[in-house]
Amino acid sequence: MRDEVIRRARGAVAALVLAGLVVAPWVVDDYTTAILARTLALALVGVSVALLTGVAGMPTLGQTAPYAAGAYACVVVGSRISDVGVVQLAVAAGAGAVLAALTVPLVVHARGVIVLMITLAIGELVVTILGRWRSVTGGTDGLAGMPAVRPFWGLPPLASDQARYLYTLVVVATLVGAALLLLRTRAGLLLRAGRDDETRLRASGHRVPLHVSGAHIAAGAIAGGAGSLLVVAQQYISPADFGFDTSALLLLGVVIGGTASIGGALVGAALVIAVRDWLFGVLPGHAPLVLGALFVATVYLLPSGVNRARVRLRASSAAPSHPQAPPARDAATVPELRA
Amino acid sequence: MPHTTPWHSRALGATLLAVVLTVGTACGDDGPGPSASGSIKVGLLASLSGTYQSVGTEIRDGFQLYLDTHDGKLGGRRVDLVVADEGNGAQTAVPAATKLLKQDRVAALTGIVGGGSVAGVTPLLEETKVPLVGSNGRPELKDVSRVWHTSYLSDEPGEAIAQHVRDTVQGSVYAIGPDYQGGWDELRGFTDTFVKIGGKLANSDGKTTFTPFPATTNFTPYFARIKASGAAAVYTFYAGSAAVDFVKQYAQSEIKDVPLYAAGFLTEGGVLNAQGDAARDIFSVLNYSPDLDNAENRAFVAAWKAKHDGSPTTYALASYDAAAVLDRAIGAAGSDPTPEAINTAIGQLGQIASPRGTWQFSTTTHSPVQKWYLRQVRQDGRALSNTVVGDLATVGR
Amino acid sequence: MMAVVAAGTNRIDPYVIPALDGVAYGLLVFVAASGLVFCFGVANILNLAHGTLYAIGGYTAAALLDGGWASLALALAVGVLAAGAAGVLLAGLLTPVATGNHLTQALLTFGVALAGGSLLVAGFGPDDPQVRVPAALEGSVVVAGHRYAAYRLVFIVVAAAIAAALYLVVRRTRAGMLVRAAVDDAEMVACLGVSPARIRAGVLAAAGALAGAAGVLGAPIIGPGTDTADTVLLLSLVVVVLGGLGSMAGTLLAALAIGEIQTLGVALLPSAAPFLLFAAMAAVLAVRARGLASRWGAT
Amino acid sequence: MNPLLSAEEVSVRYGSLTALAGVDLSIHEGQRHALIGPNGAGKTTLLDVIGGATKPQRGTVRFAGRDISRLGPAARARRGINRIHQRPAVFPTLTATENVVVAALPRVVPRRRWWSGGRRRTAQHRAGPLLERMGLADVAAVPAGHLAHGQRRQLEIAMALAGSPRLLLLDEPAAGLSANEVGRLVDLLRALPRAIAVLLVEHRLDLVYALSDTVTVLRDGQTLAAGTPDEIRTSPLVRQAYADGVA
Repeated sequence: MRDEVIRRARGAVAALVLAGLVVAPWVVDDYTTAILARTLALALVGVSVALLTGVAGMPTLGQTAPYAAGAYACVVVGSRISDVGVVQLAVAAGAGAVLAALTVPLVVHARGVIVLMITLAIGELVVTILGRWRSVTGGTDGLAGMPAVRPFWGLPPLASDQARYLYTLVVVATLVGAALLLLRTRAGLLLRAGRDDETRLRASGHRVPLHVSGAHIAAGAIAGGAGSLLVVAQQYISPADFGFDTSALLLLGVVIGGTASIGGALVGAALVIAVRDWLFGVLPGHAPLVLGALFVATVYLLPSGVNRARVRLRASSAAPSHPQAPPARDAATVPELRA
Repeated sequence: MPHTTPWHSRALGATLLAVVLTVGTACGDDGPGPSASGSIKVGLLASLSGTYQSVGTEIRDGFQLYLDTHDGKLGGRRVDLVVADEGNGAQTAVPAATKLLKQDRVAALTGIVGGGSVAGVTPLLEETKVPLVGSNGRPELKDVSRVWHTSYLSDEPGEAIAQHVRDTVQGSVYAIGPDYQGGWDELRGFTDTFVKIGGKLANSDGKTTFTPFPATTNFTPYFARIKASGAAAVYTFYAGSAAVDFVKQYAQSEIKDVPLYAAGFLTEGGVLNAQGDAARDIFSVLNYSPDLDNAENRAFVAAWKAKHDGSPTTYALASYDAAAVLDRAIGAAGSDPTPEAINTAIGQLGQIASPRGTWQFSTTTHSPVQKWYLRQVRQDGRALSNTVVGDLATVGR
Repeated sequence: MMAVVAAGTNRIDPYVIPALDGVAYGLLVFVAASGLVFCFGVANILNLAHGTLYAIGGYTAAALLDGGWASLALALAVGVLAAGAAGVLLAGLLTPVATGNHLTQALLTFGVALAGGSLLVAGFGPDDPQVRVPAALEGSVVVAGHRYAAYRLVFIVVAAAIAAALYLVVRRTRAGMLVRAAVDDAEMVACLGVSPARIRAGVLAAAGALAGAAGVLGAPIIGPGTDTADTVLLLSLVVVVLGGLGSMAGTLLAALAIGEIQTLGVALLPSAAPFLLFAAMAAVLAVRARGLASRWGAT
Repeated sequence: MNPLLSAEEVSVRYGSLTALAGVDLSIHEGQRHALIGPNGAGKTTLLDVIGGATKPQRGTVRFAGRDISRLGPAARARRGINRIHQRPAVFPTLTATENVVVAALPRVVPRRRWWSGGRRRTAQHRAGPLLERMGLADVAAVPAGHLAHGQRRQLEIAMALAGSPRLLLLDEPAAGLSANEVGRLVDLLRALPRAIAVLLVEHRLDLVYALSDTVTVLRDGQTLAAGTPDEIRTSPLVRQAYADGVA
């Protein structure tokens, strides 16, 4: 019964947060609205990181790569082909998925800290290419001056912070909802099983590399979609948006939120990004110090949340898990995924 | 028990988020432009943490120095200076600028170290109709109607020194620089002009060598290539840590006797201390040197030295001049200095007296038409300093 | 015929110095990364503050070196002690985090790295400080007809000596035996009655000391500055992972390979320079992971 | 009639250690076969070779008339070889039902169109009765990591059966179980559908005699003897081997 109560309470909190996010643009100032829109886009990348890190058991520092692919594809489409938001979103998600598919051979057999380093390399290589492919990307100075996006054929372009924010919110809510639905299907069940014990999953006759590739491509599509939202929210993109610090902060945000939970990852990533952006505004010169202290404090304040991030990075332990797995780990992830 | 953990952390997360939002909104929401009390809000965005912290600090201090020496007033109005941290680039600069422009509603924005950050802030300027008087990075921009710079265009230092190098160096010159927009522009300014006036590059394919940035900490392999090319001189542009590594390794390399010419940032400010003796004799081109002999500069340097160790840099000077530009523009904008009015007034300033000598804004690029100086690193008392050894071209479009 | 021969020597000649420098650079990366090998291989800790430990050594060198030999010895002692102490502090902070819980360790140590980096810059200023090597090593010497920095040449010898000493310690001493046992089977060492907290403190102190020593000795090569910690952390992570997560010999090979890629590789393929490091790493890791997978008999 | 499974001339070496030296084994459809021998005789290695976890240096494994030597464990499982591990291998964060569903999925033929979640639902239908048969109906919604050791063992058997096996590999299924649980296990295994062939590795001879039709004795990686349980029980060779090997 206790589970039931908690499930409802969590549902209520989620509904409350969503309601708060919907009314936010009429309550807060333009700055907060603009920052929220940008944060939502990054939090959506956090969701894709959680999908790989927590659900599929592949900690990643490379989701900035499909994120960047989506963003730049969106700009190209936006300035040359169509100003319709859903078109740009679809193209961006497609670009993210294609880039993820191209990198599948690199990551599909790797696990743990090896994935972390391979994805780091992929992210850095993509940023390097972006900085040098000036005819498309505008180089390290980035691209600005994209035409305003209209969400759908016949609708007016998004001209205010409120409008851009609401568009972002709708897209993020839709994509997160889709991800949650996906996790309730067979695919989600198999991903969780694979994270628990990949060898066992294989012994049952499942084609694990196929699942991993699928998850990687799906996460790439989500990150790509988030890229198109960044373009809308920020009206400017540059390789700096997709650098190592972004991917590191997203991974840490996801760790704070609980890697195995989509909702937690969304909140964690949003929180980390929002706090960082806010600190750079209000505490000039001391932002890294405070941010670092906050990370350390989080480990102490949120032990339960953080300790769910039980992705072991040592290659040797990527093999079968011990049957005497600690109960805390077992229980915590399960109710989360059904939220 | 374990079943309660997700609920705990989620609730805490939501609460924290709410706190952030509340604090975010609780801050003031005044209208743009001057407030009733006759004061005016100016936003300063500069790298106060991270890789470019030393440049960012100079920019903040240069602006503050102008305020301190002018009763804290610009254009007769008390200045409420709101400082925000640009961080390492656009990813942190854009949200910080959003705060200055949309929450603090500053009447004008100044500072900004990185060209990428300026590019990222430009759409916000267009949206909020606030002018930027930038004091450092200046990217390629389509529309400069609200963007002014007291610094320079990245290709101007090279353009200014090309003739001198052509006249002085007997032989070909090797061009090398960092692989990012700033490096490309700086080097292109030199090579284009140099080749146009008949100079010959020693680079094997006739193209500048670009080193990965900021990843390169070891320049030895490049020095081997320069040695092999038989160059009679080297022209380069680096700043910050890369400048320290480049100069120190150069002095220990097999090409240490090949004359080194550079855009002035190679030996400007704090990096010169770190380079030490390795920097001796390097020639550089810059729009400023603390030993320039004019009344404005003597006052500026004296005021600076009263507050800080060492001499002011071109970064501090540009920010000091940005304050001077705003001082005159706000004064000329009349009784209601709106951002629009300030922007219009900046365009009508004409000649500006400055520690670097008199300069003015170009009407097309909105950056200075100014004189450039040839400097050499020489002993000055106990320390090394950049000493002006000659005037170069006046450049600006 | 003569022309061909001449061209042949000329073709090799420009690469002598980069190849030599690759050794110096690789050995520096090895000494810097060796502490991280202990962290990961022995204590099973993913320490993202490792670069900061190096930076402590680097700033110590900048503050204490005055061009004399005595100051170098002093800087080495202080740098090793300071970075070692920082390692112990880090071990204390890590107490509540479960061993092997890498992502939480990453969160904590990343926080420490951010805050520690800010404190170092606040203490020593945002400008890169000057590092003065002993006067005798300041110049350059002639190697195979080329000038090469004297300090780097000596550094190669010293770093090679450190590497050899590390090898002997790990192979021949009781502590080294424990270390090797821990890499193979951490639970076994726990059974020997050594408390995990003490192992953790010991390992992080040793890692800090090594990083501190690398920071002091390497300051003239990778000098202290705002980005030093990140640079060193990244290079160390790369070589530790390439080296097989816990193997000293593997790490040494990986470090030398990275050193050569960063120097000789850049000299040979300048246009590919920005991609070399990460492309090589991704390729090697992916190929190796595939090899492991086929050994497991994956479908 | 061709055997369901035949392993021919299988040899496995780990470095200088020979685990299996040219072992032959064949099992017919529905046959209940036990593999016994002292520790280190190569029993588990032979299971690994048949299940696909270990690749032999020499020899071939044929299953249902096809050479499966080159296939991995997943492909073999899809062909009908399922295994119960020495330490029960279940997915700890998944509920008992989900565990069985995951195990059933590869062999489920969708009854409805894919977008209606047909495969998962079919698997779900299969899970309920299986859990009931294993006496796990009460804990169907409990994460497997919370189950007792014996329950996990039963769950793993349910998972193996969910995969519609034609050959079940059992690696010391009684290890770590109480006397009571062993009794239930024997009942469960004896009640398996007759069509399923079983290869059992077990130390406890009473279980071997209770569960198997035929027995192979391995020693030092070689076949020492083979026959019915009665023949093996009386074989002096086997008595000797056990006197040397196990207490």
